[in-house]
Amino acid sequence: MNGRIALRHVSKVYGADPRTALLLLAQGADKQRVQAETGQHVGLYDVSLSIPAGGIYAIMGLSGSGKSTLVRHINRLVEPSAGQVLIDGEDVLGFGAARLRELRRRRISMVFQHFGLLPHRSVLDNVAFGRRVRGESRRQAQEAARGWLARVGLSGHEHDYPDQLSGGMRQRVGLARALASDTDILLMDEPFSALDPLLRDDLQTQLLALQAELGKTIVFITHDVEEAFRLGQRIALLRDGRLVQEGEPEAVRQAPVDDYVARFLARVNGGSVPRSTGSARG
Amino acid sequence: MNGRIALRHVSKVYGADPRTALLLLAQGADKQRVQAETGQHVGLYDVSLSIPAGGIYAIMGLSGSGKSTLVRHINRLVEPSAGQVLIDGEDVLGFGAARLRELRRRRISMVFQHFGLLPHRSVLDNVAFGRRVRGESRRQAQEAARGWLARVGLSGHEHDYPDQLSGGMRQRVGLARALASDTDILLMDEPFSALDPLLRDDLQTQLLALQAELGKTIVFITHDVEEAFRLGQRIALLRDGRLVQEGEPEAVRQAPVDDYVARFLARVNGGSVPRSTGSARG
Amino acid sequence: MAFFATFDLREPINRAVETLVERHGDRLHALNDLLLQGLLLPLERVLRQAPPWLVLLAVLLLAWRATGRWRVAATLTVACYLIGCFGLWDALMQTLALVLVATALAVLLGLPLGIAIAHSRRLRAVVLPVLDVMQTLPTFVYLIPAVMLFGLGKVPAILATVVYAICPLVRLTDLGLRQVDPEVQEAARSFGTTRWQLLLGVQLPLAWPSILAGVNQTVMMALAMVVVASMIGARGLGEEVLAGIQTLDVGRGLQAGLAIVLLAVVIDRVTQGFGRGRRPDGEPGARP
Amino acid sequence: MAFFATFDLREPINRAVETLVERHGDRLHALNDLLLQGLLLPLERVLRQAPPWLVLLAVLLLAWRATGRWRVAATLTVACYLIGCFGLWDALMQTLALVLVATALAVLLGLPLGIAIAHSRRLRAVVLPVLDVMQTLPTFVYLIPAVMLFGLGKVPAILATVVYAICPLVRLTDLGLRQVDPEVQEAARSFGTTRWQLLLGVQLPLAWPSILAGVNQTVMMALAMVVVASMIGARGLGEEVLAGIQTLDVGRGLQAGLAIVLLAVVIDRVTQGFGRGRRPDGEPGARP
Amino acid sequence: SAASTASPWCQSGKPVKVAGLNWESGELLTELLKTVLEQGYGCRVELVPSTTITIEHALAQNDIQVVAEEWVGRSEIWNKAAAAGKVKGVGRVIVGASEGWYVPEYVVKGDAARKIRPVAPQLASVRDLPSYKQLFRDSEEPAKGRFLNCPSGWSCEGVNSQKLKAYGLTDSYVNFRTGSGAALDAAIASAYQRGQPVLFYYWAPTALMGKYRFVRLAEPAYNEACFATLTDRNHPKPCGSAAPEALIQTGVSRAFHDADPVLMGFLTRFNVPLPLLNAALAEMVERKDTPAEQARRFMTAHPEVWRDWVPQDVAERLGARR
Ligand SMILES: Nc1ncnc2c1ncn2[C@@H]1O[C@H](COP(=O)(O)OP(=O)(O)OP(=O)(O)O)[C@@H](O)[C@H]1O
Ligand SMILES: Nc1ncnc2c1ncn2[C@@H]1O[C@H](COP(=O)(O)OP(=O)(O)OP(=O)(O)O)[C@@H](O)[C@H]1O
Ligand SMILES: [Mg+2]
Ligand SMILES: [Mg+2]
Repeated sequence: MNGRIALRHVSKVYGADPRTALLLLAQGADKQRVQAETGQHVGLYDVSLSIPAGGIYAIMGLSGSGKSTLVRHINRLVEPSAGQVLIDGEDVLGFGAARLRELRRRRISMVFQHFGLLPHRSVLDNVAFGRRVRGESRRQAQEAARGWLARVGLSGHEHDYPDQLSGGMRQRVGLARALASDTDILLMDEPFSALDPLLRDDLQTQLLALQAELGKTIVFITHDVEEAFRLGQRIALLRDGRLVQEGEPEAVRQAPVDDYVARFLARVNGGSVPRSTGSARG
Repeated sequence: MNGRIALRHVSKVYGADPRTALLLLAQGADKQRVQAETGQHVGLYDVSLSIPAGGIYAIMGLSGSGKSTLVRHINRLVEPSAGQVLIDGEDVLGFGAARLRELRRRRISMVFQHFGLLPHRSVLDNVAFGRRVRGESRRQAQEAARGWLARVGLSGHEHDYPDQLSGGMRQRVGLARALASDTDILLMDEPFSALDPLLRDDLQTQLLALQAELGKTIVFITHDVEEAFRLGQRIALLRDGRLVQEGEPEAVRQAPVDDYVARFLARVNGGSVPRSTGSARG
Repeated sequence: MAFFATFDLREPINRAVETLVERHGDRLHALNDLLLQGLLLPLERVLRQAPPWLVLLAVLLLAWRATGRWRVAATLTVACYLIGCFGLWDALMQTLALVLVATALAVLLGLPLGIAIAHSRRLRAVVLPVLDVMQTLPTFVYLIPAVMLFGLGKVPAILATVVYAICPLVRLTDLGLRQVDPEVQEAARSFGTTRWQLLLGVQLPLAWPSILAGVNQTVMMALAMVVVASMIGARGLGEEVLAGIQTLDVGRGLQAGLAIVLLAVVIDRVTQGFGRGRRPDGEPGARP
Repeated sequence: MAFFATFDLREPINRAVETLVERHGDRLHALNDLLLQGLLLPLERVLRQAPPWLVLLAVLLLAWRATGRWRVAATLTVACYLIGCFGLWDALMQTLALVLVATALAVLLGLPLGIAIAHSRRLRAVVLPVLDVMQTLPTFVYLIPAVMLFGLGKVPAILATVVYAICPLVRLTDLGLRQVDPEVQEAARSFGTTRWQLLLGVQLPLAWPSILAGVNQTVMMALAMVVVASMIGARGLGEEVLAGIQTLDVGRGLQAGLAIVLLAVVIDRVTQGFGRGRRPDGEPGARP
Repeated sequence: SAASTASPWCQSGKPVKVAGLNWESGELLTELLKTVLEQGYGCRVELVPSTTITIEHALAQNDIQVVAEEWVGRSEIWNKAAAAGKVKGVGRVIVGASEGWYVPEYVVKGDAARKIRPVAPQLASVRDLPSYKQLFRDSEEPAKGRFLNCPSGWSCEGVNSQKLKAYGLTDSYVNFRTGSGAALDAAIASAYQRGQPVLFYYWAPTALMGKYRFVRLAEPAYNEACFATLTDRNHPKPCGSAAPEALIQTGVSRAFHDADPVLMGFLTRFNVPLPLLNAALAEMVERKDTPAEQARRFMTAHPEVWRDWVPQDVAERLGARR
């Protein structure tokens, strides 16, 4: 099965000497042991998955399980320590600087978990950034930006600077910036986490409409299980850098591969979330 | 009614000349008009509320409605443009530097929406920070810090630096830092927004236990209506810098003062969230 | 001391300089003349022949454009007028021409060099020690060979000034660029910026406060070199200072020294003013 | 030029200096003696009388403690040994004593001043122009009056060096502190830090890269002043340079100049090494 | 005739580059020279400011053509260049210059007006110096006295160092090299203004000599053989001798010298009698005039001096401008 985006045995170790870490992992060591023994952090280990074209693909998992690391591989903001990343069948890792740039300019845009706004530019210029980068005229880019700012509810804040905005407002600027680029792949790293329910609901609806209308491929990280089920045509679950389960929401819900997945999805299963005993583990 | 913490007619305008903005507001202008006419941002306008001792007080509201601004008034990180802030009946604004410091050291600690971690210190030192500031020995402070790190699931990451952590892990460091201070007032600005459901659930449970055990007063900002209802003994709703409704969750649910509140709480009312027409408003 | 092996570079160096002068002296003298006739003298002529009120008016307008505040612009203009009152107008114009050219060269060379070493570890490992040498090798030491090679006058003076004044700019450009928040850079790169777009649109604006501090230091050092320049035949305010010192006329030296300070302040405020952008709400913002 | 009102400061300045010398010259000369006997000469004596191998060993250990790398430490020690091979060991020790005292003074005064102006707009408005003057007023101009007031030799040389070398440190400390992320500072303040705790625990560590750049520039400038210091009779490497220049012995001047450069590099690497903290994972981190 | 008084160099349109000296007598003589060249010979004159060493070097390279006041034989650079035939000294622009070891007059005779008692009434010769070492105490080595020498690199520095040996003063005096002429001047002026004793090397004509009253210490009379031991820096057993009278000429570059016999004729006769020069310098310092102003006054006041320098027709031209 080869989708729009495919990861093949991707591993990522943060640190100076990934090879020893990979060796340890191959011997069955887990993330905690690798960190204890080598001082390096495992971001992902041996993840293979395929994201079909034209749909919303939801990624969930514990905090620190490697979700952000995973999506960063898709536009190659992170170089994998091992494995391949394919987009439309082409290995992104083989791209030269120019092709990679084209990929990022026209085909993939991203919403960052920590927003990544440009502090020295006004809200309007932040949102217009993607279009300006690919060479559009200032007027044209700003026009598009204004439209998207209105859709995320920030009309009137065009000339503010990021440090003058509330957390949710900053998040929406990041969102508008990615949407304004109008690419057909969207990587969204917890894009609604700082938003109130009304706005979140509104934006979920818009996103669904956008996807349906333009057939965009959206990779969507979220901690909100309901959101994942509402938006996702497929769902992937990560744990400690490994892919635990992946499939259609209904299938996952009905046949969780293990207790972890079951507990994770408890909320949408109608049951109350079982109390974990002792302390949480990240 | 005088609670542990009380705000009296507090207004906050961000900008060089708050007085003209306050005049406009007094004449009935809204936040948008003030911004359009004076270029200044209204954070809060004429908010009065009283937070009872020993309970969790949940604050909700649209993105940009002034929640973060409100809690910052309590430990006076923000000076109000008008109004009073009382803690245990004393006006915080009248405190000299020394008393304010004592207040922040021993009685109030805060979890920041954007974490506010010290990038040059290890996770352990970040968490021990509050205790070190008030003069505890390094060993003692670090011991307490280790305990809290374990409780938020970050054992093993003591010697990492913030830039090596995932978003949710950073949030937990901020959380542990505030909890490690062991003050009886806790200001928590969306403390669980970046966490997965399992961890969030675990931490909610811990927070409830902590509150019940030690009778802490907790001001809790959240966008998750269910969370607010699960944790909050009282709930306040803000909109565009004004306090819209305030009271016990049950009372608010049964008698929302307006359509805005009703829609906001739709989720816990069992009904599905009504679709808003057109675009969202911040 | 028997503890040290003896080891003498003096003779080889002397011989090397001598051969250099013999072989290339004429050509370099010609180069000197070229630069002089082509660049420096025309500028100097314009400045010296323009009526003082015109120059003052130019200062006023420029300072106003740069700082946006009439009060500051007027003060700077008065400072220049004051130098005229000291009877040093002509010397001022000569020094101004020299310093303008030297500063411009230092910025034109220093900024790209700083950018280059911020992006390449290897280049930095080579350039930083060279900067150490340029900044601490006593000016005199290379000034004399420079005079032998280029002849007396303004061109070697400018060279020496540039060599000395370029260092802080290179260092602070490098520092500023390396301190730019990696998360912001990553976000920008995710939109497919070219290196160039990233540099102009993100890195330079965010490093701008450091770079401006570097430009400030460059201007300061260029003016600190004015006296040294006059030791190898560049006329102007430095000459006055030297003459004041030699004749123990402290007042004459100090007055000319003050004129140099005033000139430094004027150039500094104008460059800093042009460098600093302004946010519409009055808070200072950076601009590339 | 009739356009300019004439306006002469020379006479008043000269008279002022003369009265100053007559009234306070003796007392200031006595102060000079005191500093000399109390501080500088003992240090110089220790350095000059210690056997060279001991000094080299100290350099080796210090450089190793600072940089944590034997290779670098060995290179720096060899650099010092090389100066000895040039036959300049004694001059080196004299210059070292001078530069150490001057740099230490510059850092001890400059850092607090930089911190102070970062925290007070009003103070900054006063101090920055003074720094402009200190940096651009030609050294000679105040050196000669300093000689008249304090006498010839090392003390006025140190004063002049401090005046010149302190400026970049003050400026860069100020810049670094003002660039510290306000959100981080706010978070720290929310725990009730005193100004002092905030400064030492948050602001200084985060401004540290800028401050280190300032210290680097201070060291560079202190060494650039060595030759100037020797112009008022401070002995050491600078004197060698001067003598080389005066006799057109380019080799002699350049060799002594190289010794100054090597000394600059050694002092710079050691101070930067001590300033730079290290994160356990090998990434550089700041430390206060 | 007109032909014999027209300067070939200036006729060819080339400017005469003259060293801009920066001590008083140098400044004044340069201005006088410039006046004659410009107004008498119609030359284009450019002043090039610089320090002594660069001047001498530039002269050797013909980067500049004239140095008004050159103390011949005092610098390594000049000696080398002269030996190589690149530079020439012409005329005797100053005659009767003196140099030696000095103390302020009040040290020996006191100064009633300034209420200074004579602290060393017996001090007359360099031989007396050892017993006065406490008077000239060195602050860095308080057990010794301090002798202010020339800056290292000046030829007088070597001579004075040898003299310290020759006069047996190495144990009682520190050989303090002042680093620069300006520092030497400042140290002397400061001591003088404070009425403090100070021992130093100095020379005339200089403004300081005109301004202050110094006493020259007696030395053994000039002796060629002994002086040779003084100029040899490494001679182990130098014997004392006063300096011979300094040779002060106008320095010209070889190219200029060969190209322009007419101007050489002028420079050969270019001279200002010492008393007149001292008076003019004192006046200049006193009135705080620029050298140019002082030169103008001199030209007006002393036509008898400059008429001797130049042929009749040039003198006429110069006179017409007065
Ligand atoms: N430093 C500032 N300068 C100017 N305006 C500000 C500043 N901080 C906040 N504001 C403005 O004040 C208003 C309230 O901001 P606040 O951060 O309190 O919102 P919030 O309720 O916390 O929103 P969110 O849920 O998005 O975090 C916003 O309109 C914002 O633009
Ligand atoms: N720059 C880095 N250096 C070192 N370790 C890193 C770095 N970035 C991430 N990691 C590590 O990689 C692991 C996965 O991080 P990642 O950010 O992908 O998690 P996540 O699933 O996005 O978590 P969250 O939901 O909290 O955002 C974590 O253990 C983290 O410590
Ligand atoms: Mg993440
Ligand atoms: Mg907020």
